[in-house]
This record gives sequence, structure tokens and C-alpha cells, in this order.
Amino acid sequence: MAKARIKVPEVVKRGTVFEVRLLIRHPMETGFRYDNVGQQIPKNIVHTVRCVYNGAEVFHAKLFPGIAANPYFSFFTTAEVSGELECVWTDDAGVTTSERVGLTVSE
Amino acid sequence: MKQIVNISRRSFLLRSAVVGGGLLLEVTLPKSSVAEAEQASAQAETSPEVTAWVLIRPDDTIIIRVARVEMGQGSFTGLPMLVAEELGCDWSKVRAEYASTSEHLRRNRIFQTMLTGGSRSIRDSQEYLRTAGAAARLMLTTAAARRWGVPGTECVAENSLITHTPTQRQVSFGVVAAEAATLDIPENPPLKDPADWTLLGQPAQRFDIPDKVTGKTAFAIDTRLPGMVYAAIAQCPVFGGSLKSADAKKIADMRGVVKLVPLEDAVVVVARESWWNAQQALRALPIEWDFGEHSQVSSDSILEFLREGIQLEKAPVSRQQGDIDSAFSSAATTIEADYYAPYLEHATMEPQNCTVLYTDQRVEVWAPAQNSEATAAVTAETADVPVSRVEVHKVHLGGGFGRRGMHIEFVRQAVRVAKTMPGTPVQLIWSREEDIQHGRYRPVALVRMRAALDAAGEPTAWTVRQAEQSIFSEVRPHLIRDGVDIVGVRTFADAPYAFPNMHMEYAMRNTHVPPGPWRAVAHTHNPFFRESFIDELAHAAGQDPYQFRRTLLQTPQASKDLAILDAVAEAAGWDSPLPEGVHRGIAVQDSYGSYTAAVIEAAVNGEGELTIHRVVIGIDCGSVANPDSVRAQLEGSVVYGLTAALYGEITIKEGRVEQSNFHDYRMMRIAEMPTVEVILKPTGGFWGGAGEPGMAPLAPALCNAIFAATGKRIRSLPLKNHDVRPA
Amino acid sequence: MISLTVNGTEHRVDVSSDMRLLWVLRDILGLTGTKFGCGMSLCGACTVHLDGEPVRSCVMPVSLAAGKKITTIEGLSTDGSHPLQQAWIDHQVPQCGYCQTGMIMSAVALLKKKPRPTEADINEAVTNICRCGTYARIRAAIHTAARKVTGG
Amino acid sequence: MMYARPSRLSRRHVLVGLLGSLGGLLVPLRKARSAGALPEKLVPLIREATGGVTPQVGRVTLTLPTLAESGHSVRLRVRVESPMTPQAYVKRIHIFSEKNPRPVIARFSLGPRAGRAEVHTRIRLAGTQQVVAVAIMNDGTAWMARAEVVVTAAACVEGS
Repeated sequence: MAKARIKVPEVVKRGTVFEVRLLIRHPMETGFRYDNVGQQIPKNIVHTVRCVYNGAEVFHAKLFPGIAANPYFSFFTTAEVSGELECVWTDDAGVTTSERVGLTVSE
Repeated sequence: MKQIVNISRRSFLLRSAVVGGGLLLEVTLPKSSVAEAEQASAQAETSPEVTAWVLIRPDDTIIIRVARVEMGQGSFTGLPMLVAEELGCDWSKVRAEYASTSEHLRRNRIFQTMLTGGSRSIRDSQEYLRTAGAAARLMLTTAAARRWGVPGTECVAENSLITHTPTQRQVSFGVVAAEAATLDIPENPPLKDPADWTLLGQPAQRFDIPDKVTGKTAFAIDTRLPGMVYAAIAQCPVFGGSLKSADAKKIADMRGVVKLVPLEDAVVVVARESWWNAQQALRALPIEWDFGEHSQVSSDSILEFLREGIQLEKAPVSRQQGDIDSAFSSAATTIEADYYAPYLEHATMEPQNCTVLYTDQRVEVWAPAQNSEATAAVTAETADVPVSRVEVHKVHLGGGFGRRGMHIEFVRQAVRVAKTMPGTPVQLIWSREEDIQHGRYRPVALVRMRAALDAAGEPTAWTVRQAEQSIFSEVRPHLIRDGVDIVGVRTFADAPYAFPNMHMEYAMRNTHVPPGPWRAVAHTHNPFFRESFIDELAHAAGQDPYQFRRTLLQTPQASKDLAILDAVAEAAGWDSPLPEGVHRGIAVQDSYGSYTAAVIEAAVNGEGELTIHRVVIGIDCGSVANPDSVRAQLEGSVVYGLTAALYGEITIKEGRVEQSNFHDYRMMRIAEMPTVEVILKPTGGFWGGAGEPGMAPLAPALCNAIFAATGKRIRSLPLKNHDVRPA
Repeated sequence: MISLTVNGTEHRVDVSSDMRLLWVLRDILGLTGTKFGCGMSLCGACTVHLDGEPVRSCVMPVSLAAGKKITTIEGLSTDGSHPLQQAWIDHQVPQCGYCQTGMIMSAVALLKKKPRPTEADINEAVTNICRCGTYARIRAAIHTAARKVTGG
Repeated sequence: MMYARPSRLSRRHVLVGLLGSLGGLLVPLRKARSAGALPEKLVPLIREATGGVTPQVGRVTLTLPTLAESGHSVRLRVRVESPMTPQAYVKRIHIFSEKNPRPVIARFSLGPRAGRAEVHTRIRLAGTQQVVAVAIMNDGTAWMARAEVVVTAAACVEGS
């Protein structure tokens, strides 16, 4: 199973605002749940998500346990030049993960 | 072909919109709705809505809206009684009507809550419903006073007539209702002194019964729509498994088959003409399942898992008082016992079902669900439409018992299927086998209790270790506090008995079998454990079980438990002689804001055959709307509770439920029905529940009677697994 | 085509001959007063009369009902005026009510055979399941109706 | 009129709401639903988020379903009116919950390059409650919107 999915339009016209959709696979353990034998499951959530478009940050989110499991975000940014969109996220266990997608910008 | 089509609620929704606002309609409404609105407007003229709860027609017919659902408990009648008492109307002209869920949502949840469960319908709404009745009465008397040009304080309402006391002029509710509807709703109208009630507390005939004896009542499963197709479902036999494949080709030529809809953990066959066609095709369908990781789980392995919980050195504490260690070290007698209760399924007589009509404009749903707002939410989420496009048709339920409150997966399934066939109504019905094998079960529980008695036989200490599945750890994690399911520990953590030293622990042990709230939730198995163990202590102390309990209930907090125990013991003639071979057992329990006790008289012959001769069960639920409904709830609890005690057992093998229908999940029938005497002792000043509290004292009272008869202590249910031949 | 006489009306239905009578009544003829409870002749919610005899329609192939007089709850009375229906109201028997039409059909068949049934007669004839537990009132209602009809 | 009107909606509101739902004008009702005081426990958190500025109601549209079944995953859309130019843009959007064990749900940072100040996500809601969105603009002003979500999952158990 992929760790995440990023969706952007196949081609975007330069200067237009387009939608980025990001789905991260992560349980977002709240720290409030119990396992089968009543032990509290330690909190482990993705606490930070950053999205970088050709090196510049276009989206930054600080997350708390109130974000649902398998966090989903959609946000907007402006098309400039073709290149790459990279999303990077870190969870409480210190694991940092990233996923990239290519972006084609037309004139 | 005869079509019985449920009446659309569309016109009803508009009706309330146009009260006082007819002028706006012409400019605002979409064209297609104008004719309908005009028609609705005409109706509105004749049925003014005095408040959201009360509509009064010129012919003095009174319509009282009911927000909760009727599933046998009688609230379709009891709730209107609360309104009518304060309204001062002619009860014979009152009709009950369900409040529309969509109107409720559009009007900012004007009907408060639509949840039906927790024995809460009457007790949670009595205040706002009585207030609603009183408010409507004040509006009506005010309207009459204005008409006469007299002070409102000189007008009184009774029997749907308003009288101007000084002149004895009279006008009926129906005449002034339209004017009253234009007035503001008074905020804190005075309520009657309960001593002045004329309707509440008197037995009333239920509104829903006449149609239930003719077959006219349309349950959800009776929904008939033009062009409707039928859906049958098979769910993965092992909980947590999933569908691998189903070969649709094998059934493609079978009669009526329309399509196959695979779901993650189930497969649905849709057929024309009849559910029979769908079910026949489903039976012929080759299905491959991925049973997942739980296919080796059995009732034995679950019991082992619970034993681990009992044997743990420490577990989260649910109650602590005093010093048990020193109490035990100085004890003259120590008693220890393990008790067990199995999984149970609800088995509502109307199987799970749901009818859905999905169109581009809206989604209509007919479902036997205990909370129509939840039905609307599930429908909107599953269909991926705004809830404003969902119309939930309210229907009476063929039983609920907690099965269809939190868990309405049948709605989700039906919406999934209907969404694949826009414009075609789909009726999904679960077979009885699906119902029994895919329930939300009363959790299994194993409990170890210890108690200390001093040399005088006085109880000095009590410990409890529960190893039990939590209903709420998944669905309502906020009900788990420091590892303790605060619902699962009730009966113990809140026991009224005055042991000087107590220590109680809760070891959560969750299995893959889905748990759910089964009628009375924790107050079925826990009272069996507690009240049987108290009986053991009484016998160990050489005391009468009734007197032993009385001694432990001499605190102010326990006064209502004590009073109902005394009332039932007296009614049963606890100290009176019994026929040869007949013995008594007793138990007491408070739950859902009420206090119940029972005495059961039973005999066991040499072959170990049990006869239950008499059940005396009493309740103090504080105040009563319709005493006949409370009585019926207790009579019904006797059957539901004794069925569980005698036969109720869901067992697990290879990860799945072994029972499948009423031949192996047996129900009490009329031949086994004992004489039941219900004692109503409402002491006033509070409102308790009635649907569930009666469940609590039954199993322990019966098992205590069996002990008295045979000397055999029953520490696990059901009784069918025990040899009760006298030792 | 199978010919059925239901509540005095003749119907010709085009269904497979092994289709159970219950589903013909409910889904083809729209007579939903007869209920589905178990599908295995265990609960009695589907009880109808075949030439006056109570049968569990959920297991009865429709072909076996052809040519016989079928009576459903809808055919008992048009207005709930049958003495048993009246007794059911007087005793406020139903709770959820789902099983009650089948209960009444069983009781009607009993009273035809035994106008003044004993407790044992009731135990033998009314084996339907009611989860709400209305049995005590069912028993009382049967006795009331019996007394009324036999003038006792 | 003789009697003071209780917290119940005025008839006019109801009427507009009903007609609105027929004509697609949901705004008045949504306003009505979010009426009522700002949850007390959120006040200091919002003050902290805005740097002491009192947020004004407006410019922010917070969309949540009226009803949610379990509250495990509830769709949220927040949109802020802003030209999103280097001169005038939304810097941050904070999402708060009235009744979750942790009242802060998320903090989104945007910039003029976003072009459109709109974020969708899915949140958890522990029970029926208000959700509050606060937007901080580059000029230091703060705007907010509220929405009430009814979480219907309920048991035969709450309370006693």
C-alpha cells in the first residue's frame, strides 16, 4: 500500500490557481485509545505536514489528534513553472516521510 | 398488483413553512413546488401549528408530534400524554404523529433529540414536553382572552375548552388555534403540581395498537414502492474478514436477478419481484472469503483470554474504599467465586432491513433504526450528499433492544446498493441467519469476587475483578477513564451495599466479536454476578438472603433500593410458606434512574426439570406517564431476561458465531411463561427509565431460587448448560 | 401461472412454483400484514390459514397452496372487529407488534377448534415467538375472546 | 407580546431557513445554527492564536455537515475571502473544537502564492459540538466562523 497519494491536474496553465489533494496513510493514534487488553495505545500522530513546490513552501500544517486517521488535505497554489511538488510529513515516532509528484505547467 | 405506498412527507414539510408566511411563497418557491405549496397552504389553514409539538385543527383534533420512535415501549402514547396533561385538552381527540427528521434539522433541532434508547424517552423529555404543553395552553388562553377583550388570567383551559371564568363564556381550542399560533411562545409557563395530574399516571390505551392487530402498521420491512427491487446479503462469517470473490455468472440466469454488488466484507444480490428471488440466488452464489486473522478464535480461547484478565496481578481500579487487606487477614470466613456470562444477540423479531430510493435530487430512507438523526447522518455520509437532501421516513420498529441504536450498518449497506441504481427503490433484508451471526453482542464477562465475613457473620470486605469486553472502547472512547469502561463497571462501582472495605478492578479484554448495547447493557450480567454472590454471602453467614440485603442497605443512599426490595418481598410474601418443592430467590438493583427488585418462585424436580411458578417484580421509577406501559415493559423484561438466563448463548467457533436461527438460539414461548405480578411503586420527585431496569433482578433471583431448591450455585449462564438435579 | 384464493379473492400469479407462500403474499400481492421472522418455520410470524388450518407460510411452497382457501390477517376483518382483535386491544397486548398478526392467526385457528381452550391447549397451539414478551397478555386475551364468543 | 421569546429560533428565521433550503439559500439557517456564545474554554486559545486581537465574525466560511454519524471522520472545508496578493493575504487558519479532549485541531499556514485561501480536511469530533475557524490576515486582523455539528452516535448508556 502506498504511503500517500498526491493528486494534481495533469497540466496546469501558468498563472492559474490549482488544487492539490494529499492523502497520507497514517493511523493518527490519539493517545486516548486502548488496545485489546486495556493498555493505552501511545499517541502517534503526524504533527507536521509541509508541501514544497520547486523548493518553495506552499502549504504548512501543524496537526493535532483531532485530525482523522489517514489525514486528507486539499489546498490551492498558483502554477508557475513545470517541476515537482514534494510533500513531507513527520510523526511523533520521529519518522519523516515524503512523496513527490511531477507538475507540468503550460504557457 | 396491490401497492401499499407510504405517504410522502413532502406536503407535511411545507405545511409548517407557510404558517404566517404565505405571502413570501409566491416569490421564493421554485415553480415546480408552487402547486404543492398551495395545497400545503390550504392544509396549514386547517392545522395551525401552535408550537412545534402541537397542531390543532378547527374540529378540535389535536396532533402531538413524537420525536422518538416506537419500538414496543409505548412512548408513541406516553410522550403525547406528557404534552396533553399540561395542554388541558380532550385526550380522546389527540393523535400522535412522528416529527419529521428533515424538518427537525431545518428548524435547528427543534424537537431536541430523536434518539430512542437508554430507557430515556420519557425521563429525558418529560420536562420539555410538559413545558411545551403548558406553553401551548397559555397561548390558547391568551388568544381567547384577546378575542373577548378580557385578561388572560381570567381564562382557564380544560378538556379542549377555554372558559372565561367570570362570564362562563367558552370557546374551543380549534376556534382560537390559528390566532394562538401567531403568539410568542412563553418561556417558563408554570407546570401543574403532580398531585393535580389527571392523565399522567392513569393507564391509557396505546395509539399504535389498533393497527398492529390488523396488520396495517407498516414497519420498515413493509415499505412498498413502485418498481422496487429486493436485496439479500451475505456477510463474511468471520468478523473482520473480507470478500475475496463471488462468481456472478453462476446466478446470472436465475429468476429475477438484476445484479450483484460486492462490498468490502459482504456481497449483495439484487433481484426483481421478490426478496425470495434475491435470497435464492444468494444461496446459489459461490462466494470466496478472506477470513482474516481471527479464524482460529473460539469460545474456549476467549474464555482463556478472560482468565488471563482475572489472573493479572493488578488491573485498573474502578472503586476503592477502606483497607481490604486487613479486613481479609482478620476474616473469620472468606468466600471466593468466579462468574461467567456469554455473548447474547438481540434477535429483534423484525430482521435488519432498509429501503432506499436514491435519486439525483434526494435520498429517501425507511429503516428500523432507533435514532433517525443517525439514519440521516449515515445516509448522507454514505451517499455523499448533504443531509438536507436526505429524507428519513419514520416508522414503528419491530423491536430494538439496543441493536439498532449505535449500529445501523444495514442502512449503510442499503444506501451503497441503491446508489448503484438511481431512481430504483431497493429493499435490503437480512435473513435471520445474518441477523444472529452479525449482531452487536452483549459482551462476554468473567468476574472473580471475594468477600470477608467476621466472626459474627458481618460482611467486612468485598473485592471484584472484572475481565470483560468493553462495548465503548472503540465507539465512545471518552467513556473509558484510566482503563475503566465506566459503563461496564456499573452495578459494582456504584453498588449501594455498605461494605466497609471495597476494592474493584476492571481488566478490559476485547475480542474480535463486535460488542453492542444489549437491553440493559451492563445491568444484565453484572446484577447476575453481584446478586448471586450476595446470596452466597448470606448463606455463608447463615442469614436469610432478604434480611442480609436489608442489613447492607441501611444507608440514606440505599433507601430507594431498600424500599423496593421491601415492597417486592412483601408482595411476594417472602416469609409465607410455599408448596412442597417450591423455593424463592430474591434480587435488587438500581439502573437507568429506577429501582427494581424481584422474587422468583421455582421448583426443580428429580430429573432436574425447572419450573418457574411465579415472578414478582417491582419498580420505583419515580413518576409514571402511562402505568400500563411500565407494567408491559416489566412483563416483557421477564421474558427477555429469563430467555437469556435459561437459553441465551452465542458461542464462537473458527472465528464465527455457531448459532444461526431460533432452533439453536432458543426463545421462551408462551408455554414457559410463568405467572408475573408487577408491583408499581412510583415514589415521585424523579423520573426513571422503564424499558431496561426490569432486566436486572431476573437472572439472579432465578438462580438464587434454584440454589434454595437444589443447593446448586449457578455461576455461569445460560442454565441450559447446567445439571440442576438436586445434589 | 398459479391460481391462489386469498381472503376470498382469486389471484393468478406468475412465480416459480417453489417460491414460499410468504413471499407471494408480501412481495407479489402486497399483503404485508404477514411477517417474515425466521424463514424456517420456527417463529410463527408468517402464520396464515390454509383451508382454516394454521400454516407457517415461510416454508410453504406456493404450489401447495394453490386451489386452497388462504386467509391472512387482512382477511380476518376489515376493521379490527374480530373478537380476538378486540380482545388484543382490550388487553393492550402488542408491544412492537411485529409478531402479533401471526399470533392472532394462531389464536383464531385455536378458537375454531377449541372454543374454550385450556392453558394446555394454548401452550400447544400458540408456539409463536414474541421477543417483547407479551405472552401473559396473549393468554388473557385468548380467554377473553373465548368467553365473549361462547357467551360465557 | 406578553411573553419573552426563549432561545428558540424566531419564526422568521425558520421561514427563511425552510424556504432557503428549497431555493438553495442555506445561509440564514447556518447563521442561526452557529448562534450562541463562543465556548469559554476556546477564548484563551483563540486569543493566543490571534496575538490578542479579537476576531470578528465574517470573511471565513466554515462548512461541516449538520450531522455526523460517529465523528470519526468529518469533512471540513474552510474558506477565507481574501485577494491572496502579497499586499493582502491569509497567513494562518486555526481550527478549534469545543469538546474534543484537545481543543486545537489544526493550524494551516498559507501565503499569497496559494491564490485561494481554502483548505479541506477530515476531522474527529468527540460528540455534538461547535467547531471554530479563525483566520489571521497579514494585516494582523482576525476573522472567524463557527459551525455546529451533531454527532449522532449514541448508546443506551449515557448518564445513568
